[in-house]
Amino acid sequence: MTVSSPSPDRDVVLQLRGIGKTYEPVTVLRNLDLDVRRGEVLALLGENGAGKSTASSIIAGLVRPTVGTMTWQGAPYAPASPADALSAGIGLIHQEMRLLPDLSIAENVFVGRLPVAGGRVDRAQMERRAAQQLHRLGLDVSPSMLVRELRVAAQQQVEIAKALTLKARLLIFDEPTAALGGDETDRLFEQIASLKAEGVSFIYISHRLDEIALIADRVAVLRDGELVATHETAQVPVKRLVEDMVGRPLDRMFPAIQSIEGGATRIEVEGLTGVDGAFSDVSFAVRAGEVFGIAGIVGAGRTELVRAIAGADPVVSGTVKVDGVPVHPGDPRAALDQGIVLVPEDRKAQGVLLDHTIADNIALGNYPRVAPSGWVRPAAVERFAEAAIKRFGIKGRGGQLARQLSGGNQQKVVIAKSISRQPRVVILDEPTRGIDVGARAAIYDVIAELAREGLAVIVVSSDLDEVLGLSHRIMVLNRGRNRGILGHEAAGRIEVMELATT
Amino acid sequence: KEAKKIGLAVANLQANFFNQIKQSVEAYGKEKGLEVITVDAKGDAATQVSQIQDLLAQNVDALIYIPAGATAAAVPVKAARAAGVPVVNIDRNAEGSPGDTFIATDSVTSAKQVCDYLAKQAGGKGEMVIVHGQKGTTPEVDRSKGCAEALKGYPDIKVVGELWSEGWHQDEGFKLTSDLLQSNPNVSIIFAQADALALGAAQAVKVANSGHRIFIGGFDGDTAALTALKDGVFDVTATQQTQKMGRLGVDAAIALVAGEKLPAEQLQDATLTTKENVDQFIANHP
Amino acid sequence: MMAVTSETARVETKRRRFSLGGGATGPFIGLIAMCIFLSLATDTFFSVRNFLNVMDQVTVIGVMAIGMTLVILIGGIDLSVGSVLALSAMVMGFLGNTIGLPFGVAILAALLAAALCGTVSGLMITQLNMPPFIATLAMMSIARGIASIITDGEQIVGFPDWFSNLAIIRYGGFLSATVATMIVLAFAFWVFLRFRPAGRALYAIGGSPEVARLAGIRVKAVTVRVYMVSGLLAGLAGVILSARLDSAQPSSGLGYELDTIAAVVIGGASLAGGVGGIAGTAVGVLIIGFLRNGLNLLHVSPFVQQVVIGVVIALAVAADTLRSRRRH
Amino acid sequence: MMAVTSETARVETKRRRFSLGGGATGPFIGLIAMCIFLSLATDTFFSVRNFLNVMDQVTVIGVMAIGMTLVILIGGIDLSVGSVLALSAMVMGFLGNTIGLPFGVAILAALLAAALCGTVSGLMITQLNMPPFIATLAMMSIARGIASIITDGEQIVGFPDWFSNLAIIRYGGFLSATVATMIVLAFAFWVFLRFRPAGRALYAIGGSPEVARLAGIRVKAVTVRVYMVSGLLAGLAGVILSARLDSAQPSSGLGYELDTIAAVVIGGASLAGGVGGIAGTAVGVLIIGFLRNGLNLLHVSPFVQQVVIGVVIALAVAADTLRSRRRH
Ligand SMILES: Nc1ncnc2c1ncn2[C@@H]1O[C@H](COP(=O)(O)OP(=O)(O)OP(=O)(O)O)[C@@H](O)[C@H]1O
Ligand SMILES: Nc1ncnc2c1ncn2[C@@H]1O[C@H](COP(=O)(O)OP(=O)(O)OP(=O)(O)O)[C@@H](O)[C@H]1O
Ligand SMILES: O[C@@H]1[C@H](O)[C@H](O)CO[C@H]1O
Ligand SMILES: [Mg+2]
Ligand SMILES: [Mg+2]
Repeated sequence: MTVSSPSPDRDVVLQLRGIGKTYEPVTVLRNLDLDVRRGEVLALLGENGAGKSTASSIIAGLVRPTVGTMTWQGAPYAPASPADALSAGIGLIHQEMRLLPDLSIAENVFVGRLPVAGGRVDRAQMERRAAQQLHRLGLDVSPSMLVRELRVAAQQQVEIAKALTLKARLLIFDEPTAALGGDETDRLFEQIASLKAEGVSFIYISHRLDEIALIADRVAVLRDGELVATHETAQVPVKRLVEDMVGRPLDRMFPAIQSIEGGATRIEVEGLTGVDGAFSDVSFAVRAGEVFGIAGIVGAGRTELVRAIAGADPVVSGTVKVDGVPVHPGDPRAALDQGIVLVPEDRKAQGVLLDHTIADNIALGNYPRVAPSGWVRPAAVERFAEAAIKRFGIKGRGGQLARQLSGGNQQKVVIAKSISRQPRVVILDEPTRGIDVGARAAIYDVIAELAREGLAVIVVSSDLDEVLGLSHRIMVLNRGRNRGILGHEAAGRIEVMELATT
Repeated sequence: KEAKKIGLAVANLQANFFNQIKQSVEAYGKEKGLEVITVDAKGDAATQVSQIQDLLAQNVDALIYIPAGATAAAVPVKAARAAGVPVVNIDRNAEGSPGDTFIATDSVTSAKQVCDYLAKQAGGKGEMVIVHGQKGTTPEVDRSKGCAEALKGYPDIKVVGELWSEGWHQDEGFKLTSDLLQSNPNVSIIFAQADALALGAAQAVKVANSGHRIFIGGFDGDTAALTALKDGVFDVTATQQTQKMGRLGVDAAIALVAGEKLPAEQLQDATLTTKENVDQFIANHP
Repeated sequence: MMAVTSETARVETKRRRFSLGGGATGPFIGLIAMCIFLSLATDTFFSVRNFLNVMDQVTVIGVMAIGMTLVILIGGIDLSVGSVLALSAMVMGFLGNTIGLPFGVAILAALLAAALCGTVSGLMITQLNMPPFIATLAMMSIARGIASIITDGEQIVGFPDWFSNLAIIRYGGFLSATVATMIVLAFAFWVFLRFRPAGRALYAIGGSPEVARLAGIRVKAVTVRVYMVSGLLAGLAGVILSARLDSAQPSSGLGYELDTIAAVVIGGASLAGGVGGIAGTAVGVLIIGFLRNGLNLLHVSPFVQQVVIGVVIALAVAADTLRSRRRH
Repeated sequence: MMAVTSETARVETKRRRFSLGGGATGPFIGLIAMCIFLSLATDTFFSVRNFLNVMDQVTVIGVMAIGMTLVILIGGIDLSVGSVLALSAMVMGFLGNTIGLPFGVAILAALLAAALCGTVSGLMITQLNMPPFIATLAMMSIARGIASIITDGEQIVGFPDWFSNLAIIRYGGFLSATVATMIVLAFAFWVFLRFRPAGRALYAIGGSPEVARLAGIRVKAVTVRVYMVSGLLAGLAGVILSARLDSAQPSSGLGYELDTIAAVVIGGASLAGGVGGIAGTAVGVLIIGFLRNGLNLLHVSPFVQQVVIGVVIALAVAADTLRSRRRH
């Protein structure tokens, strides 16, 4: 471990010295020294709330540091706005930033720097270039489509295309792959590699530690706002990275899969067919105590399926029964009343109230338990929230606004809120998106525990290892159809991918 | 030429005074076999210009015009002239570009009478406040002038507060008077320049419950106000001859279309109205 | 793994036990500063009598602002309140005076008509997917038109004594029935918004209708109910105004929508929804009420008053920013 | 694994090459339907003369609506336009008539004053972090007050002939100078919003100020400029109104803010920002203009007109929903 001291290294393009950030009264980043070299990918790791996004935002001019200095290509660098950073050649894909839903894909890619010809926006060029870049990332959609019509994964790809077309000298990717499937990730890495060869530098943030060895050249690890380790190579055992991040060794990732003798059928889905053919004729049943995985590639219709089961979207035909009782379709309230809860994929749009407190967020929908008398006492809300905060290790206080949490911690709030309902069926769509390894293990424990308590748990994940590691059985969805259900023993990466892609 | 269709452009039907004129014009027009097309500018001069354009587009034979807002806009008159349509102005006239004839009440004289009556009743002394109409409109200017003339004869009456309404509305009269009474608790005379304002003032006095007699005067002879006057809600008003003005307007329009010449101004009297003579106006509004 | 929790204590922020009045602190400071200034600058301002007067004066806007708070909390807006007020007043006056129904029945019918207007707005918004601005703008025009049609534009003067006394007699030398009504309503809705799950649901809807829906809140039904309540309270304001003026006219309440919205927003609510509360709205209503009253007491000319009102509103709201800027 | 990409093509949707008027289709259909109906129902509606009349009538609101479109696009609102209109008219009248400056100079000064008002609103919003609703509400009060103070509430009547002729003489029997100005401005801003990067930036800001900022757009500077333009255009509307009325008064433009906002929103813009455009606004302005004109031509009584206007506005906007509902 070398804490970097000012080095004469000519290759260093960006230098951070003593950078600190305080949101009164909390210090979220302190005395950070960091070097980024020309043409390298520097992985920036750390638990949720460690300060990774804060550091990135400072470099990209989005947030100003409380103390410290930076140099960029040898000159002092203190961006007052993202515009300054961009003109210096530094671009950022923000972990939480969304696109402009009412504008076209192409305009989103080129927002702020639309190509101009003869004084007019050169729409043809813009769409051509956007389409090219998106094609390279594996997304072939019309660039004139509105972004609001895209799913999360595709939006993330647009976001990436936006960064890749920047012609920046330093790109900061804050969890670019959190919403992506394996294929999309591979393509992104190809793009990064080729830009790297042109001398572009990257700061790469991810909670998918197995990616690090594939893409990074060096690793820096933050813990509680402080740099605790740097590795001159990315070929570091994942175990070691975890230890750096969490501060202690983590023995295992997945809990042992319990056998489920005699669990009665909890939820039964029969012939479910969605609107616009997103999925059709899907049937399966999940028993009490069972963890049921749904695998598939991006766009397979998994999200639409589980949303329909939870009543969030209408269905064309088919039934959902909980403990033998049919659920009225297309009504989230009806589904909830029968004990089905959904942890949605898109936490910002569907999961969390950003301008409300953590406590209010957790209490939302849990009032029958928080306030059994019908009277909401603030103290009871706080107590209820505090218990959930403890259980899920959320870094934050009940009275804090959700907006002020790091992305991963927001995700934990959403899970906490849903689980606190004491449901009978829990559906988790990409439950560990943006969640650090330590917390991820804890969430897996929670999932296993829920199953042990006799719930039916349905897990949708683009992280194949996650589905494989957790589930008793795995259903593979391909173009909206059930391509088969594999038992835990029979399911491996190869088997699943084969069903998913052919 | 014979008049068949006339346009009536009203300043704002939210004021009872104008509504009375409108009803009179419509009723009398019907009697005369005329089609009357009414438009309401809701107090906005620009809206009124548009509405008069619309009336002219329908080839009205004559226009009865009550200018909206504070500006006695000359433009509608010019537009009507250009279209060869004669114009009868009621209540307000455009400086520089008057209508072919102007029918109105002599506000200066009548306001003088009202204030004189108030002053006498109050024993020629005391504090007074004035609730004005919309600042800068002809009636506001004339009534202020008339009242001031009356007060010259009463040196012991002091005007301690004045506030302006924006739309001659009753709720404004109430609010403005409440505020005036708060800063001037000893007031014993209130002149409100229209009956709606006076009714509001009377209610404000009732609510303030100051314990001494306060004399209140209004202007117009609004339908509801006359009944209130009879009940002693307030003390004096000047009843304008709205019904007559409406009929005169129609007659003038017919005459102008027929090619007759009319006097430039036809000023009408308003009658000083108190509890004593109010009954006749309630039974039969002039 | 749970070692994290001890760490979270560091993040502790004492403020905001429960986000509610959100953003009303600045305006509250503004209100206090204004009152202190007016007390020193005039000898009439600081008195029980004047305070009671102002309470009387703000009752109508105050009652409407309660409904508007709910509407704005769910991210809506209600432009129709001024017109609905007029409609209610005219329905009451027409049925009670012109037709001669028992006055209590007339009042009930008026409130019903008002609640119906609100319900229709709510249905336009939820069933026809119209923006609240347009739906209630349409209702604003419709209700005003109907209010005028009822008596062909005539006002109605002179209600039963017991009725107009509601706004006049100060029981125990203190509160008139109308002011008491406003206070009771404000308190009831304060409790509702703060302590009832259904009240908290409004915050959630305003924060994000989609999140609220997925949390099991019937967003459409609640939305319709909120507009119904806003209409109902506007109708009640019409009844109160009629009692206070002892008359009803189709033009009453013109422009009140802006005053009402202003009071709510000055009180710290966000037009984007999800932020605000009755306490803040009360502050907003009082700022407007005291300001107008104070300027009259200071004998400020009406034109200058407008300038001053604009500046003070800006300052009262900016106070919050200036304060919070220091925090960052 | 690469098989996916062919699949995604399924998602392709042809419609909307470039979302602009967004949501204006319903209102456009409403406008056409209304015009057809009025042409059949009256013999005066469908004529060049009447069309030109309506163009005259909508000029003032039309010019203001252009500025309001920009403001609403970036997610703001400008309540001050009616007052700024009055201020501009009074400044012009005062300098030109009372002081006797050359009239061209008076006009320039008026526009400058108006642009200044807008700029101040913009600065309150960006520098003091005030909600646009409050900042422009304050400006609304301030500008109106100053407009009244200039002549102590008096009106100013009678401008040079060449000036009032701008609104009257129809060159080539067709367009008055004021109407031509509106059309040129509408076209220029249509081009700006559709084809210029700076125009597209407004959509980005309205969609999400944070995303726009991250993309290097100077959100605060642009915001101030947008409010400046809105002020400037409101000032121009004041000049046009003065020419049309051949007079200026401090009370003019009362309530125009609601008309203007309504026109923009009827035209499909979203008060949340990021959606809308000049084409839609033009539709909104014409709906309001033709509707009022048509009702007058139909001899609908003034009170009933209000009801009809409300219903038609609701229908025009709901048309969009009813149409799109079928799609789903
Ligand atoms: N505006 C703010 N006010 C208060 N605290 C904040 C604010 N923004 C961030 N924080 C806090 O700063 C800390 C660091 O947040 P940051 O987003 O940098 O974490 P991160 O390392 O990116 O985490 P994640 O992996 O979950 O994205 C968190 O504890 C967060 O709650
Ligand atoms: N990458 C993409 N390209 C094109 N369309 C997509 C893509 N991702 C999602 N979609 C759209 O979403 C529909 C189903 O996506 P859905 O999100 O339900 O699938 P998923 O398997 O959950 O994928 P994800 O991993 O993105 O959640 C597709 O039919 C398509 O309309
Ligand atoms: O003369 C009239 C009346 O007094 C009316 O109440 C308002 O407008 C004035 O012009
Ligand atoms: Mg982060
Ligand atoms: Mg999904």
